[in-house]
Amino acid sequence: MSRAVTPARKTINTVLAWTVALILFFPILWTVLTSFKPEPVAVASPPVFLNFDWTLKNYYDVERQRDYFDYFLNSVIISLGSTVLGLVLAVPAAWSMAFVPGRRTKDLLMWMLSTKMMPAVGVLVPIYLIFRTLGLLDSRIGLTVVLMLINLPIIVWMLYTYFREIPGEILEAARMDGATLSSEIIYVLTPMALPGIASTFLLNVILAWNEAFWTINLTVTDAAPLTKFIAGFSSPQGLFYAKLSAASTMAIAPILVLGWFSQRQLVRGLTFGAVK
Amino acid sequence: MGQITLSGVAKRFGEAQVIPPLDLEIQDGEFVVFVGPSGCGKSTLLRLIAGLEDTTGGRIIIDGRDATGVSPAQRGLAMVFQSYALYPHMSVRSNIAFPLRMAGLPKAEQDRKVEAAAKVLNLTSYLDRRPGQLSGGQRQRVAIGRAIVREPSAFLFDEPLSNLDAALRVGMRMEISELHEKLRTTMIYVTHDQVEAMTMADKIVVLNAGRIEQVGSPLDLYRSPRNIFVAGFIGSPKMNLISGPEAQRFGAHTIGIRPEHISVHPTMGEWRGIVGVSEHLGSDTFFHVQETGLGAALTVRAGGEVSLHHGDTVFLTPEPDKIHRFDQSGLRL
Amino acid sequence: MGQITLSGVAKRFGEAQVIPPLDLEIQDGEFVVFVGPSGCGKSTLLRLIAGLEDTTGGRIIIDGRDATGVSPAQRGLAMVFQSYALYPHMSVRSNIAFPLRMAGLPKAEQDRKVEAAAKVLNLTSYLDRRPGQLSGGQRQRVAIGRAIVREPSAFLFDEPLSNLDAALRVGMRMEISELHEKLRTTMIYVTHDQVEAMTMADKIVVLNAGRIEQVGSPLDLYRSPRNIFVAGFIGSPKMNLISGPEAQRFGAHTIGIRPEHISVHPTMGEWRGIVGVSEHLGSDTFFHVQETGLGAALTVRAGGEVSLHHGDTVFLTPEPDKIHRFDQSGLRL
Amino acid sequence: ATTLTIATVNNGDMVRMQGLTDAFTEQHPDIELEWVTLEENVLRQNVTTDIATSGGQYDVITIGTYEVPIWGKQGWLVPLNDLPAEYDVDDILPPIRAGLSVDDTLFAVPFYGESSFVMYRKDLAEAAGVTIPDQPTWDDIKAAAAAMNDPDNGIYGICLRGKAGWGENTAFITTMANSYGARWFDENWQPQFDSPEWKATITDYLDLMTNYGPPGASSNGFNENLTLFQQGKCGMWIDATVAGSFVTDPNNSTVADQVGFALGPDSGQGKRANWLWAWSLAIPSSSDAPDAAKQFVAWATSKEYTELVAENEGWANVPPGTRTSLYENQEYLAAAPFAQMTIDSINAADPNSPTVQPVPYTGVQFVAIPEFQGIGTAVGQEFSAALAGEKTVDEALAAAQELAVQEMTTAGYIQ
Amino acid sequence: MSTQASRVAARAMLSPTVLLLLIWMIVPLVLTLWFSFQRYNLLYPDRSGFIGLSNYLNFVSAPAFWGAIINTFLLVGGVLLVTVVGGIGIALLIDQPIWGQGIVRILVISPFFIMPPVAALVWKNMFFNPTNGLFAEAFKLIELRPFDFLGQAPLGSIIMIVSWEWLPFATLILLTALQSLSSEQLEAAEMDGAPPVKRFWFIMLPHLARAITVVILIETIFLLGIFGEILVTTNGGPGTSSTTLTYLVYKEALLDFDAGTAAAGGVVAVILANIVAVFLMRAVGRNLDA
Ligand SMILES: Nc1ncnc2c1ncn2[C@@H]1O[C@H](COP(=O)(O)OP(=O)(O)OP(=O)(O)O)[C@@H](O)[C@H]1O
Ligand SMILES: Nc1ncnc2c1ncn2[C@@H]1O[C@H](COP(=O)(O)OP(=O)(O)OP(=O)(O)O)[C@@H](O)[C@H]1O
Ligand SMILES: [Mg+2]
Ligand SMILES: [Mg+2]
Repeated sequence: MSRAVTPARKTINTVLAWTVALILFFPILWTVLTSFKPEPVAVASPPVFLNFDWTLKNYYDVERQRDYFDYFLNSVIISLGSTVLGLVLAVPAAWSMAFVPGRRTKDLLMWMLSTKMMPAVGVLVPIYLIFRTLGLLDSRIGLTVVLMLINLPIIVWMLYTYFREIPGEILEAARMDGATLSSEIIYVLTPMALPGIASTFLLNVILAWNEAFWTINLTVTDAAPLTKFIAGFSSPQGLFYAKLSAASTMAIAPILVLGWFSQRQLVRGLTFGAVK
Repeated sequence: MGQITLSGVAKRFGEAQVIPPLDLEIQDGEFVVFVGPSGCGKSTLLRLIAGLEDTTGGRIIIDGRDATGVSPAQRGLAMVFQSYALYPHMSVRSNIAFPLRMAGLPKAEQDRKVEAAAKVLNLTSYLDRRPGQLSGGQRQRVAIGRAIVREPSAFLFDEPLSNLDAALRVGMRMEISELHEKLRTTMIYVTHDQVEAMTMADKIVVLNAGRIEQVGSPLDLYRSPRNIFVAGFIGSPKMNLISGPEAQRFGAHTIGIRPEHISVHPTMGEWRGIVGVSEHLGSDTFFHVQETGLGAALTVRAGGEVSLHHGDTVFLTPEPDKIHRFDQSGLRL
Repeated sequence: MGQITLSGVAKRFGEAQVIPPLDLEIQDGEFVVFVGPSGCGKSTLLRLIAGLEDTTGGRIIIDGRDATGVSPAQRGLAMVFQSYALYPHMSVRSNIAFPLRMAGLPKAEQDRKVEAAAKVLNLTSYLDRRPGQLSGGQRQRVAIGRAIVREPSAFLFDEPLSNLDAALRVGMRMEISELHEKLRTTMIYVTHDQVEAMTMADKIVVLNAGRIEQVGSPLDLYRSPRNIFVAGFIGSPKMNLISGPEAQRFGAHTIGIRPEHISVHPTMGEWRGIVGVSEHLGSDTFFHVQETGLGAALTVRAGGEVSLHHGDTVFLTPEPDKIHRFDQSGLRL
Repeated sequence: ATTLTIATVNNGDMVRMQGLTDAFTEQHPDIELEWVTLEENVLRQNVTTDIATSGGQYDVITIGTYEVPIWGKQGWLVPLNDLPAEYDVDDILPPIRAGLSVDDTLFAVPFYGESSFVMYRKDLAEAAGVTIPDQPTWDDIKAAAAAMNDPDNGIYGICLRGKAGWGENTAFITTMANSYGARWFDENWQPQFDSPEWKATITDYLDLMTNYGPPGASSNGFNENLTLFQQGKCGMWIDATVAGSFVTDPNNSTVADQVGFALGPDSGQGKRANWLWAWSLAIPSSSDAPDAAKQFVAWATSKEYTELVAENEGWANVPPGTRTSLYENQEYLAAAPFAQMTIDSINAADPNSPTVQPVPYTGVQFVAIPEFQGIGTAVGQEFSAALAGEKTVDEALAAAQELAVQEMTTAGYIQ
Repeated sequence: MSTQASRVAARAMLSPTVLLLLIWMIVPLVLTLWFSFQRYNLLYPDRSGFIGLSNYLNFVSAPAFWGAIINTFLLVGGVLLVTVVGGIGIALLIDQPIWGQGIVRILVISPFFIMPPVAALVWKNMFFNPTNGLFAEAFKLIELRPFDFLGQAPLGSIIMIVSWEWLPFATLILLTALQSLSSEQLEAAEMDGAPPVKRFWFIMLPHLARAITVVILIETIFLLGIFGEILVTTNGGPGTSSTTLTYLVYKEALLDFDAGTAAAGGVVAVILANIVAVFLMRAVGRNLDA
C-alpha cells in the first residue's frame, strides 16, 4: 500500500522498532562494553555505561593466556570447510530432488531432516570410539566431516527450495544447447541459484561456527575452534566478567561482522520454502 | 536438412496415455504448427521430438536416422521456450554463444557467429546487456538467436509468443515468418493461438487429446475442416454450429456456418432473430443474435457501419456454398 | 447511484508527476474504459478513485459527496484486481462473503447474498473450493462475486482479463458486459487491450502520459480520433499514417487511412505497391504492401478469398471519405 | 621434538604456570608444550572420555583427588614412584600424598592443595560486636551471620555454595554433614539421607542461607561467592583455602586488608567441616610420551617452580598446600596471612575417616567411587532445589535418598 | 525433464548424500542400540556384558525422567511460542516504513550470530545474576528485591535465553514471508472494509501459516537437542526443575559416564523425537505441498 505514511505514524513506528531492536541487541552491546572495563568496574553497582577508563587489558590478558589466532583459524577452516564440502555434496543432490522429483522425494527430505533429531550426547561415546579408531580425534578433517554431516540436511533442504524456484525450462534449454550434466550444473544452475547458495553458505557457516558440542568434545588443541576457546573462560577464579566479555567478544566478533555485512543475502535467501 | 518422421510415437505418464500412437511426416523446410486446446499434448509432442522426454513407444526419425534414444543435444535440433529460458546471469552475447561454447568452438568463431546472428535479429546494440534488462520481444529474439547459431536441422518453438502483449506478438510473428523465409529451415511451432497458426503455418497439425484431428494448410482447414472439432477450432469468432431440423434440411446431422458468411438484413432473410450483445470493433461489428429458433445463438459479422441495437429484430442469410455439413459422428460429409 | 467527478485530480510520486491535474465526469450507470499505453497512469488513476492512493491535488466527488479524504472502505466502491487478489486460504464462499462478514452482516444474510451472487456468476458448484483449485476464468468470477455482494455504487476493474488466455478472455468480456447490462451499475474498467475497450465501453477515456487525449464513445474514437495518438491507438491493425507530398495533396500534414478502408485491385488504383508478408486468417487477409512510394508500408485488409502472393504488384485505393487528416501538431483537421 | 598436550583447569595458578613455562622449555629444548585450558566441568568430561576410551589425546592431565585413586586403580595412570631424588617426594604433605596414592603407589603429583576454612570480615564483625574464634562452632557462625547481616546495605551475613554439583554445593554440604556426624553411606553402602544428622545439617544450612544469605544463592558456586566477597558483600564465607590469596589481593579485592580466617566450624563431635582437595598432574597410560611428561610434572610441582613463582609474582602467589617445606618458609608465612590456617585445615582433614561414624569409602567431601559424580550432582540438585524454596528439607532428603538408593542398586553396591 | 538418462543421473548424484547420511545415521544408531543393551560404564571397563533392558528401565525409572519429558515440552513449546509471536510482531514492525530500517534489521538479527555458550554465559552472569546482574540492578532501581531468575524460574529463564537466540531466525523467515504477501490482497481486504486488525487476522496470519510451520519445524529440530544452555546456566536444577530429556542423557553420558544408560536414553529420546517429528512432518508436509 503505497499511500503516504504520515510522519507521526512513521515516528511512532521508528521509536517502537528501535526500542525493540536495541533491547534485542543490548546483551551484545553490553558484552562489548564490559570487555573494555577494568574488572571491578564490570561488576560495579549501579552499572557503569560509558564513563569508565576504557582499557584493552582484558584483551591483552585473554590473548596472553591463549593463542586466539589458532582457535580463530580452526573455526574458519572448520566452518568454511564443512560448508563447502556440504555444498559440493548437496548441490547435485538438491538438483536431483528438485528437477527429477520422484514420489518419495518429500519423504526423503523429511528423512534427512530427521537425522538431525538424534541427540548428539547420546551418540558421543560411539562417535568418539569411531574417531579414535580412525585416528580422527582432534583433527580438522574429522570435525569438518562431522559438522558437514550435521548441517547437510539443512543445506540440502535450502538448496532444494531455491532450485525448485528455477524454471526447469532453463536447464532443458542448456541440455538442448549441448551442455552435459556437469556443465548444466556448473554453468547454468549454480550461477542462477547464486543468491540462494550464498545464503545457504552463510547460514551454514554460522551454524558450524557456533556448534558447541562436537567441537568441544572431539578436539583437544590442533583442531580446537573458538567454542573451545570460550570453554576455558567461562568461570575462572575471581572477578572475570570483563575477561569473559573480552573472550566472548573475540569469539563472536568475526561471525557477527560477517553476518552484518552479508545480512542482505542471508535475509533474502532465508526462507526454507516458506515463501512460494 | 530437417526431415522428421514420427511413426507410432506414443507417450504415457504413469497411467495417463497422453499421446496415443501417432504418425506424422514433416518435410524439410516446412513450417509446421501444432495447435489444439490446452492440455492436448502439444508441448509433450514437441518435447518428445526434442528428446526432453522419452517416448513410451514408436520411433522418431530425423533426417533418416533413428533418433529415438539419442540425447537432446545430439539430435541437432534447437528449441525456443515459452518462457524464453534465457540464462539470466549471462550477457546476451554469452547466452547466444552458449551452445557454441558447449560445442567447444574456438572463441573467435563463437564471436563471429554471435555477431552474425545478432545482426539478423537486430540485437547488435544489446549484446552486452543482461536478459533482465531487455523487453519481452528482445528476450524472445535472444532466445531465437541462441537457436540460430547452432544451425540446427530444425527449430522447435513452444508457444514462444504467449508471454508478449498483443502488439509485440504481431511484430514477432512477422519476424519469425520472415526468418523462416530467409533460412528455409524446418520449424515446428506450438501455439494455441489460432491467428498465429493461420498466418504462419505451411501446415497445421490440429491435436485433440493427443490425437491428430487433421493435418493441412491453413486455408484447407478453414475451408474444409475434416470434422466438427477442427471446424470449431479454426476461425474466429467460432463457426456457428446448428443441429436439428434445420441441419436435416441440408441433409446433415449438424451444419456449420462461419460468422463472416452470414449476411444481415433488417427486414428479410432466411432466419429471424433478435440482437443480443453486439461488439463494435470499428472495422467490424459482431452481433450475437438470439432466439433464432435454431437451438443456439448465432454470431454474425457485419461491417463497422452497421448499426443495430440490443433487442432489434434482424434477418440472417447464410451463403449457401459456405455451409459445412457434418454427420452424426462429427465427420465432414 | 454511482456518479463520479474528478476535478483537478493530480498525482505525483516523489518528483514524478504521473497524473497532471485532470477533470473527468462519469455518469451513473456508465461503463467507462480507461485505455492507454503501458505506464500512462491508468492504474494510478483508478487507485486514486478507489482511495488506495492519496491525491496530491484536486477533489474526487462520488455521488455528490467529497470523497477525497475518505477511506477506501467508506467510498462504497468495489475493485477487481488484475491478479484477482483472492484470499488463497479461504473457500470461494468465504472469499465472496468476506466483505459482508467485515460489514457484520448476520450469517444467514451472508449466505443468501453469496448464493445469489454465485448463481449470477455460475459459481454455485465451486463454492467450497479454494481459489487455487479454480481456473483463471473462475477465479476472476470469484473476484467479481466478491465485488458484487457489496452492492457498490461503482465497480473498478484493473485489467481484470489480462491474465487469461485469449479464448477465456473473449468469454469473460461478454460476461462482464452482460453483468453491466443486468446491474446497470457504474463500471470503470482499465485495460490496454483495445478490443476490450471497443467492445465493452459506453465511453472510452484515452490516456497518454497521465493526460486525457480524448473521451468519447468507441465509435466516436474510431471514426473521428481527435489526434494522431488516438488514431493510432484505436483500431486493429493500426491505421496507416502517411505524411509528405501525398498528405499535402489532401491539404494536411499527415493523413491516416485504416486497413479496412483501402481496396485492392490487381491492375488499377491510386497507389501502386508490392505485396510483402500476407496473413491469411481465413475470414480476412492482411497484406503488407511495400514500396508504395508513400514513405511507409501500408497494411490492407482484404477478404479471405483474395489470393495474392509475395512479390505481386497491386494497386490500392483508399475510400476518400474515410481519410483522416491531421495538422502539424497531430490534431485532427 | 616431543610435544606434550597438557590439559589444565582454568584457574589462576594454572594460568600462571602457563606463563612461566619458558623456564621449563629452556631446560628441555626438545619438549614442546601445548595447552588445553578448560573450565572444570568441560575439562573433566573431555579428559574422562579420552582416558576411558584410551583416546591418547593428552600427555598430562589435571585431575583432582577424587579421580586419582579411581583411575589409578584402573591402571589408566602412569605410576610416579620413580621421580628423581631431588624432587623430594617426602616433602609432600602426608594427607595429600595419601589422597594421590593407591596402595602406596603415587599416581599423581599435587600442583596445589586446599582445604576449606572460614573467611570473615574483621571490620564488619567488629562493628556488629561479634568475635569469631579461630576454632569456631556452627553456633558461633550462626550468631556472627545474624549479627553481620545487613541486606538493606547489600551485605549478607554469610555466603555459602548453593550451586548444584558434586564439586560445588555437595562438597561443602558434605563437609558440614561430616561435622554434624552424618555420613553418605553406612558400611553396607546404604545411603543415609534419612538420618537425623542429615536432617539437622540441611535444616541449619537452609536456615543460614535463607536468613542471612545473598539472593540467588542456589546458583552461587565458588566463583560467584568469591566475587561477592571481593566486592564486600559477604560477612563470612566458608570455602576453599586457595581463596585466601584472592580475597587478600588488593588488586582484585575491595576488602583485602579486612579479612580474617578461622578453621572450618564443628559441632562438638570431633570433626570439623573442612575438605581436602588437590589439583594434581597425572600422566595417562595412553600418552605416547610418558618420559617427557614425567619431566614436566616433576618440574611443575617442584620446589624450584615454587621459587620461580615467588621470584616472578611474589610469595603470596605460589601454589599452596602441597609441600611441608613451604610452610616452613618464613618469607611465605609472612606474605600469606592465611598460610597457617591453610596448613592446619589440611592437616585436620582425614580422607580415610571423614566423619564421626565409620564409612566404607575414602574421601572427605566426596566418595571415591565412579558413581559419585552422578549421585553427588543429583543430590546437590535436590539441596539446591531446597535452597531455591522448591522443596522442603524432608522432600529434598527423601528425593536424595530415593535416587541414591536407585543408583547404588543399579551400580551393584546394594545387593 | 524425466528422461531415462536424467533419472539415472539424478540417482547417481543423490546417492552420495543419501549414503553418507545413512551411514551417519545408521552407524551411531546401531552402536547406540548395541550399547543400550550392554552394561557399559566408561569408568568400569572391566564390568561389561549384555544386561537386557536394564539400561532402559534405569533411565525411564529415574526420578527425573517424567519431569524431564514435561520440561522438554515446556522448553520447546515455550521458545516456539515466544519466537513465533515475537517474530510476527517484530516482522510486522520492521516491515513498516521507518527511519534506519537497515540498522534496525542488523540489530535485530544479531543475536542469531552469537554462539550458544557465549549467549548462556552472558545472560547468566551479566543479566540474571541476582547480585551483580543488570536485572538485579534494574530491580533495585525500582526498589524491589532482586529476583533470582535461575533459582526461582529456571526453565523460564532458559526459555528466555533460547528465545533470544532464535527470535531473529523466526523474525527473518516471517519477514520474508510477510514481504511476499501481495499488496493487492491487502488492498482488496481494505476495499472490502476490513480494518487493520482484521486484515492482520484474516489475511496476513493465514498467509504466514506456511512460514510459521517452517519456523516451528526447524526450531524444534534444534531445540530438542538443546542442553548446553542448561548446563551453563542451571545444571538442570535447582532440583530437576530445568532438566530436559537431552540434559538427562547428557548427565548419564558425561557426568556418570554411563555409556550404556546414556545410549538407552538416546534411543528413548530418538523415539520421542520421532513421534514429535511424525506429527510435525505431517503438518509441514501438508503445508509445504499446499
Ligand atoms: N510430467 C508430466 N507428468 C504427468 N502428466 C503430464 C506431465 N506433463 C504433461 N502431462 C499431462 O499431459 C497432458 C498434455 O500436456 P501438454 O503440456 O503437452 O499440453 P499442451 O497441449 O502443451 O497444453 P498447453 O496449451 O496448456 O501448454 C496434460 O494433460 C498434462 O497434464
Ligand atoms: N508507487 C509508485 N512509486 C513511484 N512511481 C510509481 C508508483 N506507482 C506507479 N508509478 C509510476 O507511475 C506511472 C503510471 O503507472 P501506472 O501503474 O498507473 O500505469 P498503467 O497505465 O497502469 O500501466 P500498465 O498498463 O503497465 O498497468 C508509471 O510510470 C509508474 O512507473
Ligand atoms: Mg504446452
Ligand atoms: Mg496498470
